[in-house]
Amino acid sequence: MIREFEEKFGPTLEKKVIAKNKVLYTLMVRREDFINMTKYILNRPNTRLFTMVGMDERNTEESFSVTYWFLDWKAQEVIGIRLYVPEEEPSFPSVGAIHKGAIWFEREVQDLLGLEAEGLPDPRRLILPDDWPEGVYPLREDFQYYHSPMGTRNYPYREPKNNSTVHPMGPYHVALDEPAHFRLFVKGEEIVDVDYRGFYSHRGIEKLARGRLNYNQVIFIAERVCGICGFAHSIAYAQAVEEAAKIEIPDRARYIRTILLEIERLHSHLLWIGVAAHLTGFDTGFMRSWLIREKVMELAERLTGNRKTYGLALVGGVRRDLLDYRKSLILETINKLRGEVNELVDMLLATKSFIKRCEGIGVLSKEKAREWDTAGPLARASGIDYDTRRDLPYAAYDELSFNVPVYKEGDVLARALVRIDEVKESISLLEQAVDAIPGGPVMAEFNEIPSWREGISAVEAPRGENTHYVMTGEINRIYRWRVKAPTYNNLQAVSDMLRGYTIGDAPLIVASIDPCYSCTERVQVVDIESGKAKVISFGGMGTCP
Amino acid sequence: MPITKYYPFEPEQAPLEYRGVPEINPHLCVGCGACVNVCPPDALIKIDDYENGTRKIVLDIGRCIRCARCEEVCPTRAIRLTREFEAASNDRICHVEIVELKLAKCRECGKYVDYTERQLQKVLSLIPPGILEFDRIREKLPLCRECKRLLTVVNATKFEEEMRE
Amino acid sequence: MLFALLFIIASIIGLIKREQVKIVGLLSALASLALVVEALSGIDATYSILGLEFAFMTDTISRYFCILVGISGLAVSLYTAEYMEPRHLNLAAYSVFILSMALIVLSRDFLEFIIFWELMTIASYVLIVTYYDNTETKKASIIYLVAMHAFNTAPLLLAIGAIYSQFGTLDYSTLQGVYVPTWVIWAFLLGFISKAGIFPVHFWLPEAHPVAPSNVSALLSGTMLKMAIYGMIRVVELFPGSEAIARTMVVLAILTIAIGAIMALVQKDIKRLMAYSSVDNMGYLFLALGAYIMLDRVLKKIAFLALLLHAFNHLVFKNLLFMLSGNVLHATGRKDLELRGLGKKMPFTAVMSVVGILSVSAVPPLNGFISKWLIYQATFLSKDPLLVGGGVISLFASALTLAAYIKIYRIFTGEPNVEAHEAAPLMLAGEAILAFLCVVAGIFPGIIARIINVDVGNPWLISIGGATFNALLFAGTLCSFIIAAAIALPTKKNLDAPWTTGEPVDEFEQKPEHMFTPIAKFGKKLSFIGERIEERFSSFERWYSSKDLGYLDEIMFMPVIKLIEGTSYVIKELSKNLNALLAVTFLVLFTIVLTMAVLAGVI
Amino acid sequence: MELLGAIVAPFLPPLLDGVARKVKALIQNRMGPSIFQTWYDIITLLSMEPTLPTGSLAFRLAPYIALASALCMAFMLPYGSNSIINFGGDLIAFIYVFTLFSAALVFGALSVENSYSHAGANRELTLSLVFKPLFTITIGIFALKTGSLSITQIAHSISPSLSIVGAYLLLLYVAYVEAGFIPYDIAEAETEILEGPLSEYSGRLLGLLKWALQIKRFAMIWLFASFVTLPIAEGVFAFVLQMMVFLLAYLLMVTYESLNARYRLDQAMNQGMKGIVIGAVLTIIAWLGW
Repeated sequence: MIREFEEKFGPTLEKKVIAKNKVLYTLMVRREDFINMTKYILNRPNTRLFTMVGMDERNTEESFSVTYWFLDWKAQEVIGIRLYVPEEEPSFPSVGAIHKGAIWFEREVQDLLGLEAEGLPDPRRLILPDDWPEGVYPLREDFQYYHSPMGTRNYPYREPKNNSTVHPMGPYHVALDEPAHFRLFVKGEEIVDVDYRGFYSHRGIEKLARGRLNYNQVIFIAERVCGICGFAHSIAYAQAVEEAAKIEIPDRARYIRTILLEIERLHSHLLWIGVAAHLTGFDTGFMRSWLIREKVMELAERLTGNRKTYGLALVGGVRRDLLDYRKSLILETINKLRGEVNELVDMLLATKSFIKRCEGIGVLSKEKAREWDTAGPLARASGIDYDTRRDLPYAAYDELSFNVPVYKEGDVLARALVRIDEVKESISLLEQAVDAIPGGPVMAEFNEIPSWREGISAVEAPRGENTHYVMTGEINRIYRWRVKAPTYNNLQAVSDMLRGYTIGDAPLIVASIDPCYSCTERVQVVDIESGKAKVISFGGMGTCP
Repeated sequence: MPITKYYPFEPEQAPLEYRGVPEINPHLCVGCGACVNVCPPDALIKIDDYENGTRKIVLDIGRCIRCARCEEVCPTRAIRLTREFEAASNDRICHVEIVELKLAKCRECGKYVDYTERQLQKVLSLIPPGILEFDRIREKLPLCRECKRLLTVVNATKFEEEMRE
Repeated sequence: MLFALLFIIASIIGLIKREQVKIVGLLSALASLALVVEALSGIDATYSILGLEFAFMTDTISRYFCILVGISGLAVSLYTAEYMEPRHLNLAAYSVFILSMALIVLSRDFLEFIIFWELMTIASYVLIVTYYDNTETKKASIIYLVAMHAFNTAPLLLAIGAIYSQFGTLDYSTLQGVYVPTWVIWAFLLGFISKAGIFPVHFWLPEAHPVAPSNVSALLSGTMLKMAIYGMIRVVELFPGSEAIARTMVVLAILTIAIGAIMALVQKDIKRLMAYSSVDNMGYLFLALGAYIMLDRVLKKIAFLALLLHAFNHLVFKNLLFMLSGNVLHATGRKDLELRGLGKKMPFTAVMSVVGILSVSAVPPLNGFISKWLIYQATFLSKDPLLVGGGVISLFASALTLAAYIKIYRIFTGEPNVEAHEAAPLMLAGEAILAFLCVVAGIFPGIIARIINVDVGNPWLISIGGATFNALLFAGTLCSFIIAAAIALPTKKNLDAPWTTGEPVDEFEQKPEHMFTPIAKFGKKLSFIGERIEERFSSFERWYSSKDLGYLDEIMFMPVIKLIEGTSYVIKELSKNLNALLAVTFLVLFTIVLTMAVLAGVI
Repeated sequence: MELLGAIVAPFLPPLLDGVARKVKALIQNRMGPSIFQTWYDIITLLSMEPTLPTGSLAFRLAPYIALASALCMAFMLPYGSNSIINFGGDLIAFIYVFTLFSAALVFGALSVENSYSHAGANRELTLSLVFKPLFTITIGIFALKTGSLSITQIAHSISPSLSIVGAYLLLLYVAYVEAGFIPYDIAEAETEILEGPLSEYSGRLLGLLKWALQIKRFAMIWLFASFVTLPIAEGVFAFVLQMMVFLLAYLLMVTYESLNARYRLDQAMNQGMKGIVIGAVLTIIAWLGW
């Protein structure tokens, strides 16, 4: 893909090679062909918008910059197009107008950096709280991370059209495990339209990382981005920094990382199967799947010292080694697990009423799935054959063999089947990894991490592809760290999936993308209903300097 | 057959490798502050009070994310993560643990220096005796920063004069 | 005959001074009161006017119906005193209308019967046309007039003419027990079911009632429909051999119940909903009448009591409901189901409409339950498949009625989205009488039973033929539980807004027309089949006329084509003014009716 | 015997629900709360002050009417050989008190401005539009075969035949559905519409409604149990047999409930329509004499 792109648009671009087949082009002049560049890339068969990073480079390049990263997963190549946006005239042509997947990226840049995307279909505020004053952009350099300005609260929701009424599946709802607001416009029980307002748990970790933390402290924040797939985020961050600083981590560390990633995938999928069963009222399925998940959590606890936040990864490798008795522990758990998972799956598929509730609802067609750039089990259930472990191999995945389940129907049942097959795949992956784990050190020696280097890396989290972009800065600090979780794309597709189905199915459809809202973040705790805003003052604990 | 337990009434023991609540052993802690630098959420704080010569290492379990980085970097293995996970209490004070150490006094000007006495002894015990200028290091260590600068300047000028003769 | 005098005086005043609404209203109320009092003590008088002999006498049935007319006349006239808008002749027509109904019931021979019957139809036409300015009323009144005369008066006249030609007299006493050719009974049946709005000829009712002013539509659906039942009872009493029409009547009644209930569910306008529910309740009455004819000994008495009790109950709660809809129309000028929060400004109307809704959907402590319970006794225990089927469908329909009327309750809840004011005291007085009757008839059904001197033990229970139901004990236990719980566990009033799961939401409700989608889908499926049949008819006709067969075509096929074209035209015509759904039900169910009638007839 | 029944009817159901929770817990290999847990919930709820989302009287009265009608249903049923309060009520009155219960629930739900409770009320009514006729068809069959509508008389004159067996099965199915077990608790689905009509109730009013729902569930299954035992037993022996049959049916239903997910509204309607067709066929068979 890079070769054809260069022939077509080569001369006007300044090229910079990031890593093997990862290239960044910066567009200085003739901004109009930026749009047909993106159109050219996106029209190719297996490409997707990887991530989009807005940066405030005023002190180094005297302007803002907006970088679109594209991935062709068949050719395993990554292309980045950077566009410099001068400070006095902060606007750039919107890709969102031609490719729906970019809308949220551009709304975020509009919120956090104040760069206005011309032609954006939905220019409303996405990330910032309702009462954040106009004109204050947190990601800019002149904004201090502990400021928390107050404004007046207003948020323009869409009005219900042709006498449909509003059925809010609001921030506090039994079926949503984290706060998000689906404003369902319904006629009786049938949903005719959806308006999403999210980002209730945005904690501004990118600004926090820029403001106060050094490399090894950021990894603990990265691990706490998501409640379930924390380790995938910390590995993605570690790999991005290692790529930027050209650090080679030892093989044993790569294997240990693979083992723990698969353990996390096991417990995340089993958790989802339990939640799906519970939402349809099938509590026996819920309890049985969490019973099996408990064994995986205990294994993780014995291996890493904590059920969920493993705290094992550091830039350059792993902090603790898997001693021999832990290896036998893994094998023993896996053998028990395989039998029980098969028994659970037979029970689930034999319960006709559960299957009837999952079949045929929340259908997402392949074109729409590709249009919204969905990833993970949601995309694979709609026929998109993309899995970061196989298509952009990292850690030890290129040395292990596994197949990627892909279904066509694209309904909730297909997503369940994809996740069940992936559980079985993870078990066999774990077995291979434990057998083939090489000896040697677990931590690479490296001295200073060079500044002004860029790294981008993706990890296949249970919900899809986590993409982390890192630009290293001076004095052991990060200059820019961009986290893109899979739910960021999958959540945009939910409004298409909900139309036409009843409010009884809505919780199950929303849960079917296995949303992890805290991966998508929000800064302030605001008591929205009564309008009072409780501000966490960072100095609140009294002991902070 | 049921695997759930009546937890609060039946006590529950966390596994061996569990990273529980950290605890500082006051006898071993030398007050070097390595843990303070490495702690991601600033749960460990160093408060120096040069008037009455004390250094406080304050551990706030409320802020601690139990990542065990402090345990790794502590030179004297003073801070360790226990297997205790029940950290709930109805008063915020029980979460805070303070280790107070006496700061060393500068031999020359008598002002308090920014390292503790224990730190001084630890460093001295660490330096192998066979090192060349062992006595000069021994002599230079217990001075405050200004006296050290003064001493180096004095030595430099002495050395200068000897050269000139 | 003091009441007749008072009515005539009222109508004369109405004629001369067009705007004296209060006087005419109060005078007719007084007249109806007089009617009730006289009926209780029995009327027996003969007059000769212009050479015609008029004899009026009350036997058990006509005395009961007289009281019914009196009660509804009293309540509605009080309501009219405040509500009626004097336009052209309608004031005079109002008192003539009640008078004619009373005289129909009192007349002793068919001649008087048909004279006052015609007078009633004319008076009701004049009343329906009060708001002649909007086109809807014009169309509805034409349909009403044409239907009444084509299907109702014509067959009656034919039948009465045949009786007169055969027996030379029209007096009830002489005609008692006479054997009459069966087609005469069929003619009577056709005449009365069209007046009562039974299935095949009910299309005028949901058109006429909503257009008429509320007090007139209360009288129309409450009392005028009862005249058809009275006529049918009179015919069944007089002429033996009415078993032939019994099965067909029951079949038509069952269809009416089903269609009335389903159609009431899908309506968007309060008065049309109530009109369809009147169709549904008339179905119950004819079902009871059919059961009365078909059954014998104990069950016959139960069916007879059920028939009369339900007539009384339907009259009371239907008048009440129409008057309440009049209150809403008067206060807000709108009668669609989009209204919200009237309960705050119109507390009395809200409470009384809850009573009305509970009694129309036959919820136990109130009167609707007693008569329906009797109907079920008659039908379920009859061991006759048709009647048991009728019982099951009518129970299904009562669930549908509850679902339909819940929508009317919705206009009294929630935040007010239209400004309204409570109705005038006189209007509320009229409604209060009926609401009180609803509750009393629910707890002490025995009183009403005694009027038609059917012995039911003491007043608070119904016990005939083995089945007993102690209404007072039931209502007593229910209220004692409620009061005990309320005292034991009282609740203080600390108000808070409903919880909208976190984000502020304004349109936070479910609109009534979106409710019950599965049933409405069933209705749409029905109309879809109808359209296909209709379109096949017309496509056949287009296909044929495209072929030009010349001479042979003239004599052989043209009549058949004309017939097919005619039927498809009629269906198209019918479906134009009724909505497609009804055309469908007419066509599809009519075929079923024929087969069932044949089947029932054979077995 | 009626005195015993008068104690059993209001106070046993919450205990039974505790047992049901214990059985479900064992199926899902977990310990499960104590069997008095439902009682503890109801007592704590009854002791708490409710907050009212609207001032409308219907909202505050609905729980009381619901509890009263549930108790009426329970007291109309025969314990041993005759019912506690014998106001001659028979199956028709039973159905209509049942309608009063759901009408009270629906009135309460509709009098508040909350689309969740409106959805619950709509579901409650739509379900009753399908399952109430099914109930009447079963009663029609019994009436056709035995010629009476009062429970005790029907029980005494039942002669075993094909349609009667069919009627018993239909009655069991209707009792299961109206008792609100999992595949059919669509009106109070907590994960979909936040407990439907109950979503705006709190404190004392919620406690009353929960209690009423339990009593209604008890009454429906007790009706089935009395139909099974009354033909073959009398007096004290009948009461004991009734209690045994009731407990057996209850436990069977609970185990079936824990093996199923909840139906959607239209799926439940299809099941209901199938039931009505079977009922019609059974009526014809019953009428033909078998």
